Amino acid sequence: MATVEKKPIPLEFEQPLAILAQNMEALEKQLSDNPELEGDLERMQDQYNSLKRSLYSNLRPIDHLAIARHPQRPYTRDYFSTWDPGWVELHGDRKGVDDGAMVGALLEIDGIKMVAVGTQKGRTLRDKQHCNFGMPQPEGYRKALRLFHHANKFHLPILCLIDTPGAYPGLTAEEHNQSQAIAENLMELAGVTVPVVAAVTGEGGSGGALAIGVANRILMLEHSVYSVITPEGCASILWRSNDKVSEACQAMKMTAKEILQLGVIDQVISEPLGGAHHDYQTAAENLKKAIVAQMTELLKLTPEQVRKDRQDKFRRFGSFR
Amino acid sequence: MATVEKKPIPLEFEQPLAILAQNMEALEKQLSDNPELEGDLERMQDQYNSLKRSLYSNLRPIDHLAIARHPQRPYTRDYFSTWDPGWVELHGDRKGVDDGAMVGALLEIDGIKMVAVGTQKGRTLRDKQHCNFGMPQPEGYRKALRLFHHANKFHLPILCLIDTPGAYPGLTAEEHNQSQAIAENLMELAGVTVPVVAAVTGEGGSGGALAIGVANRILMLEHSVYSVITPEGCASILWRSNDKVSEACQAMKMTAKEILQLGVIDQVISEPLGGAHHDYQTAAENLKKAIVAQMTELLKLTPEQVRKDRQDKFRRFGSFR
Amino acid sequence: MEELEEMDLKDWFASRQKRKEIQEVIKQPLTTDEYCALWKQCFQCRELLYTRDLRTNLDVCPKCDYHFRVGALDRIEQLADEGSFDELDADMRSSDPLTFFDTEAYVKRQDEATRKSGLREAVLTGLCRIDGHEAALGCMDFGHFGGSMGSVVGEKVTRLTEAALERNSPLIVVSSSGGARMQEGILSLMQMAKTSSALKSFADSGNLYISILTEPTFGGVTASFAMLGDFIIAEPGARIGFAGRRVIEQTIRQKLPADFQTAEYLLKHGHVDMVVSRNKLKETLARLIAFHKPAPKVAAEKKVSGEPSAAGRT
Amino acid sequence: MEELEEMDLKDWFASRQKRKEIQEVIKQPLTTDEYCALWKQCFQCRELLYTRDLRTNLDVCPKCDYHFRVGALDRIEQLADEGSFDELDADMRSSDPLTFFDTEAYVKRQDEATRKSGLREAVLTGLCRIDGHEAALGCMDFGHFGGSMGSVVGEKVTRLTEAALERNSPLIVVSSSGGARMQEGILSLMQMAKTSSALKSFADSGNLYISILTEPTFGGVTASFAMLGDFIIAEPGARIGFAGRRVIEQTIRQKLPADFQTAEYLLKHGHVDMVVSRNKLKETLARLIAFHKPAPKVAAEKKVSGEPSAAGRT
Ligand SMILES: [Zn+2]
Ligand SMILES: [Zn+2]
Repeated sequence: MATVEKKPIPLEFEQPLAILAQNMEALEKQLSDNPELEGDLERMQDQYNSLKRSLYSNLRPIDHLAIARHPQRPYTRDYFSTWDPGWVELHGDRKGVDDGAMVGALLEIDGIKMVAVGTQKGRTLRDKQHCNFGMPQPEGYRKALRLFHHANKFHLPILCLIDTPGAYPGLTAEEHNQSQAIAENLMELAGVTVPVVAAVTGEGGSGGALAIGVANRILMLEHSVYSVITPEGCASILWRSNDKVSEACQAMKMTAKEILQLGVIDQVISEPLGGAHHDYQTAAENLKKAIVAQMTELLKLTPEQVRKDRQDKFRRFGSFR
Repeated sequence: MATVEKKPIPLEFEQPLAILAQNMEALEKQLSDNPELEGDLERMQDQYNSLKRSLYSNLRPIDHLAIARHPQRPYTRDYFSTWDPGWVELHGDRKGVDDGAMVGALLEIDGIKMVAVGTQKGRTLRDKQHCNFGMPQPEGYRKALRLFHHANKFHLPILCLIDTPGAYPGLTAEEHNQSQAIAENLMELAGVTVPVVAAVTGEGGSGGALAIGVANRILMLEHSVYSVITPEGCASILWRSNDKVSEACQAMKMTAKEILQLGVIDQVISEPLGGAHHDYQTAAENLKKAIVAQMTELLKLTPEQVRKDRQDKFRRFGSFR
Repeated sequence: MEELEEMDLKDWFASRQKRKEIQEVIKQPLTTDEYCALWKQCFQCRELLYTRDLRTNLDVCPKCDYHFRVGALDRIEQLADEGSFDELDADMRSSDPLTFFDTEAYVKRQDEATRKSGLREAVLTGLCRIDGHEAALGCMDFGHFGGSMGSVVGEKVTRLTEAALERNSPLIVVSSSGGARMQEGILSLMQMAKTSSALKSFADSGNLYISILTEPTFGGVTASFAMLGDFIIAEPGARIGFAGRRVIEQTIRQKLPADFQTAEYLLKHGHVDMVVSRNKLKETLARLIAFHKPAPKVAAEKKVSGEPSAAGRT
Repeated sequence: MEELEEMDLKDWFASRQKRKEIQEVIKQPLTTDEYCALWKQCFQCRELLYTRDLRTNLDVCPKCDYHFRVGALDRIEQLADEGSFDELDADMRSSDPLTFFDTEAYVKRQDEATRKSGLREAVLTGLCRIDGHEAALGCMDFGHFGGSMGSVVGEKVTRLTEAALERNSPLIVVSSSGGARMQEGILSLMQMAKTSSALKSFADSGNLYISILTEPTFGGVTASFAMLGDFIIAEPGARIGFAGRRVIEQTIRQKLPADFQTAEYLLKHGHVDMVVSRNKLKETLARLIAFHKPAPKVAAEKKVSGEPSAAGRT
């Protein structure tokens, strides 16, 4: 794995757990001098475990959002290099820009060769700036489109990893026609005749996520979120308040489980307890298994069938009377 | 016609003619007072006519170049609006730029509907700047490419008018991959299944001209030129001198007649005596007739035939042993 | 306007025509409300305009060419040949898949929107003729729920696309939208993909799609079907973009150019084929449709040569 | 080197091998010329390098990674499996379609170029194996007439493309060129279209084309086949562009960035897929070819389901 795994930074809702852990650590240090404390420690450990279980089994939507945005959450490059340490990176839109927020790759996973793209948030500050905090410019979507066409030409299936707050809302992004870049991807990805599997690994933010999300099968990691607008945006427009983010999260039904219930995605991939950042290997392994299983099924279809399967899937979305 | 036709500005090699014309004008003014000068005037007129004939029938390559570059030479917009006063202009590459050096259009000429593109030099200073003196940026070629694809989709034939010193050699042009823009046009234009007719109306400058010149039939106006490099560039590289432009013109064989002899183009279109700028209407009419005749023939071919015809044509170019 | 929901579109046009006639007959001193209904001030040049003149001029200020927003019904009247519009899916209405509630329930907001706009949803779709040419026409209405795209807008545009494909008709969509409808959550987002996917099949069929962008068109609508036209036409002065101006200013922390995201700015930056004044719009559409119409069979049969279909159309 | 013209490529490699062996046997005091042949100074870091070590390191400075220019013959040796290169069109030579004369006749310049480079033209093409994979390989040589593209370069690249298409082989072209060959006038220009047209048919066939850009690649070569690869790979430090640096500086009247038009600059601006060090080039090519190879028939037959060909390859 490219990134060193550090001790997970606790989130706000995990504070009680963190305090308990600190206390236990302090107690442990005194243990050699005061063996009689062993019973206390055991009780604390039980308390810790039960708190952990109850905490993680009663997560609010905004807690999922916090985990999805955790700064230590595994990113696209982490998954690629875990799955295929010799993965080949493909750069550029051929027209002036190599957008760091969109990573292109040739991957071989369990013997399946594929073209992969994914949004990348960046870990260090410099890295984050290079990746524009995971918000692609139009050129990033056009790089992805170039690779979709490459995949289609060479009959290679496509994998898309989604973890983005959304498409970048900037001056040049608008000038270079962000709308057109997204719209063209939606249209072209609908039309490819190779299997497409997408997975939301963190934030699935609006049209900027969907632009690499028109897939035959859509997976979401357990704590990832997917929404039509950021909860902050939703709160500020509908509640006219920045304090109502939790309400917005709740109202929009943006968690993996809820979106599965709405029939938009196909599978929720479980994460290690507390979130993928607690154990990259397990998270990557779980996701890989699901991707390989879905791809294997889709590879049995003819090119015409695989396109029809995808178009039919999206044709059904909607609720009206 | 959009542009007002002014009295033609004489070129350097036309100076003897201009002086003679001035003298005749002066003489004419004296004629009412001195009727005996009538004979002189007639002789001068004869002299003028014979000089004119000999001048225009013995043009050096550099003289053709001068006519091709004449500031009053009709440009793409002049032809479009003469042929189809209600022509519809199509703008933009859809990705951030509308390049003024490349004009896109829907035209209907003699009942034939077509998609047309053409380089545009600009008449006034402001206009020239907007058109970048007829030198397209990569985005200009991409606008043309978008329209080629449009034409192909809707089975409309393509007309390309060429009058450019070349693709723009600038910083952002390179950054935005001028090479790729030209190369992609060469490749895609080779592959369209609709008829393509190209006409060099002024300067056919290098790859920047060829990028809209991969046509089933290539026409050249009588005084237009077409070359692999500007004669100035050729002189400075091969002769290491800026004085050898005439020699370079001569050596490169860049006039319409010579290029016809080399088998690269299909037809030379005659211009009014002295050049197209002496009589827009006649120049436009001559060119139109040739375009319509060529299109009419090409429209009899099937899509496969028309593509093969074009690819076979270019496949033959070259001289080796 | 409650009864409007039970009325069909043709009745509505008819009754409006009747109302117009009545207005012209009765001449009595005006109340303030009536005065306000008769006169309108231009948002741009502040000129006081006689409402009826403004209507005759297709809601374009005759003094400064300011293009007022136009509702879906008026737009259809402006573009479709008289009496030719045959509405599709007139009864389709939003449901409430998320049982969404912010400071008010989504279902209540839907009713409010309908009361305000007189429409059931933010788009009207149907088959019509434009200067005699058959066409499938969709018109969005910003006055209904900010023209936002939920399941119904997505479904109606998709069905319209499918109807056009089935008939080999050109497809014309006039957009005006604030973006996706948040109250339908992820299902709203998916409408972007649904409409674009339908347009992919339509594009493959070789039929013509013209997208018309009007004041204002933003977000999920711009980033899907509105930007996918074979031709993209914008109305003068219309503001069009992906992200809103304020969001961008907050993000980049700098002032944006005054003409940012206007139709003219988009033209300069190559996003649209042309900016066309409203009073030239219908004739432009007719021209483009005619231009892209396959040659009639008779012309093909007249060909001397027995070779298969020509590569071009004359 | 006159006799070289009569030698075929395999003889040349064989005789070079012999020469190498002789050099290793004879140990005598060195003359100055011999000394210069044995040592070379790095253009970038100024390090004095032992020529044989430099060759072993594929003409890359072991100290600063500077990539020296590589001729076509050496390039083939570096990329093709030993003894696998089967040259095409070895005898093809330029004619003089314009009877071109500047300060000297074109035919004379051609002879000079051949004397200098030991090659007949600026590109060598042939069929070979790369790590066991069949491939069509073309290598340009800047040392011959500045790697300029005239009729022969265009024709050989076109025939190579056709040969690759016929065999369903991947196509690999290593470019190094100053641009079009002025001395063949408009016919040189047309080679851009000829090669690109052949590549269109090749692309339609679904076969793989990898373009490798090396120091320097400019003008008509960059603006045609060199920029049309399914993958485009540049060597570190290579300068690549359409217009030359000086022409641009004269046009825009401003200084250009120091790294302008370098491989790394192109990568940053999205022109190339990757920048690959010369000593990783062969394995990268082999990897890409293997990745894009259709699954062998046996694998397809092993499939349980009787459905037609899968949409993807495993
Ligand atoms: Zn006004
Ligand atoms: Zn060095």
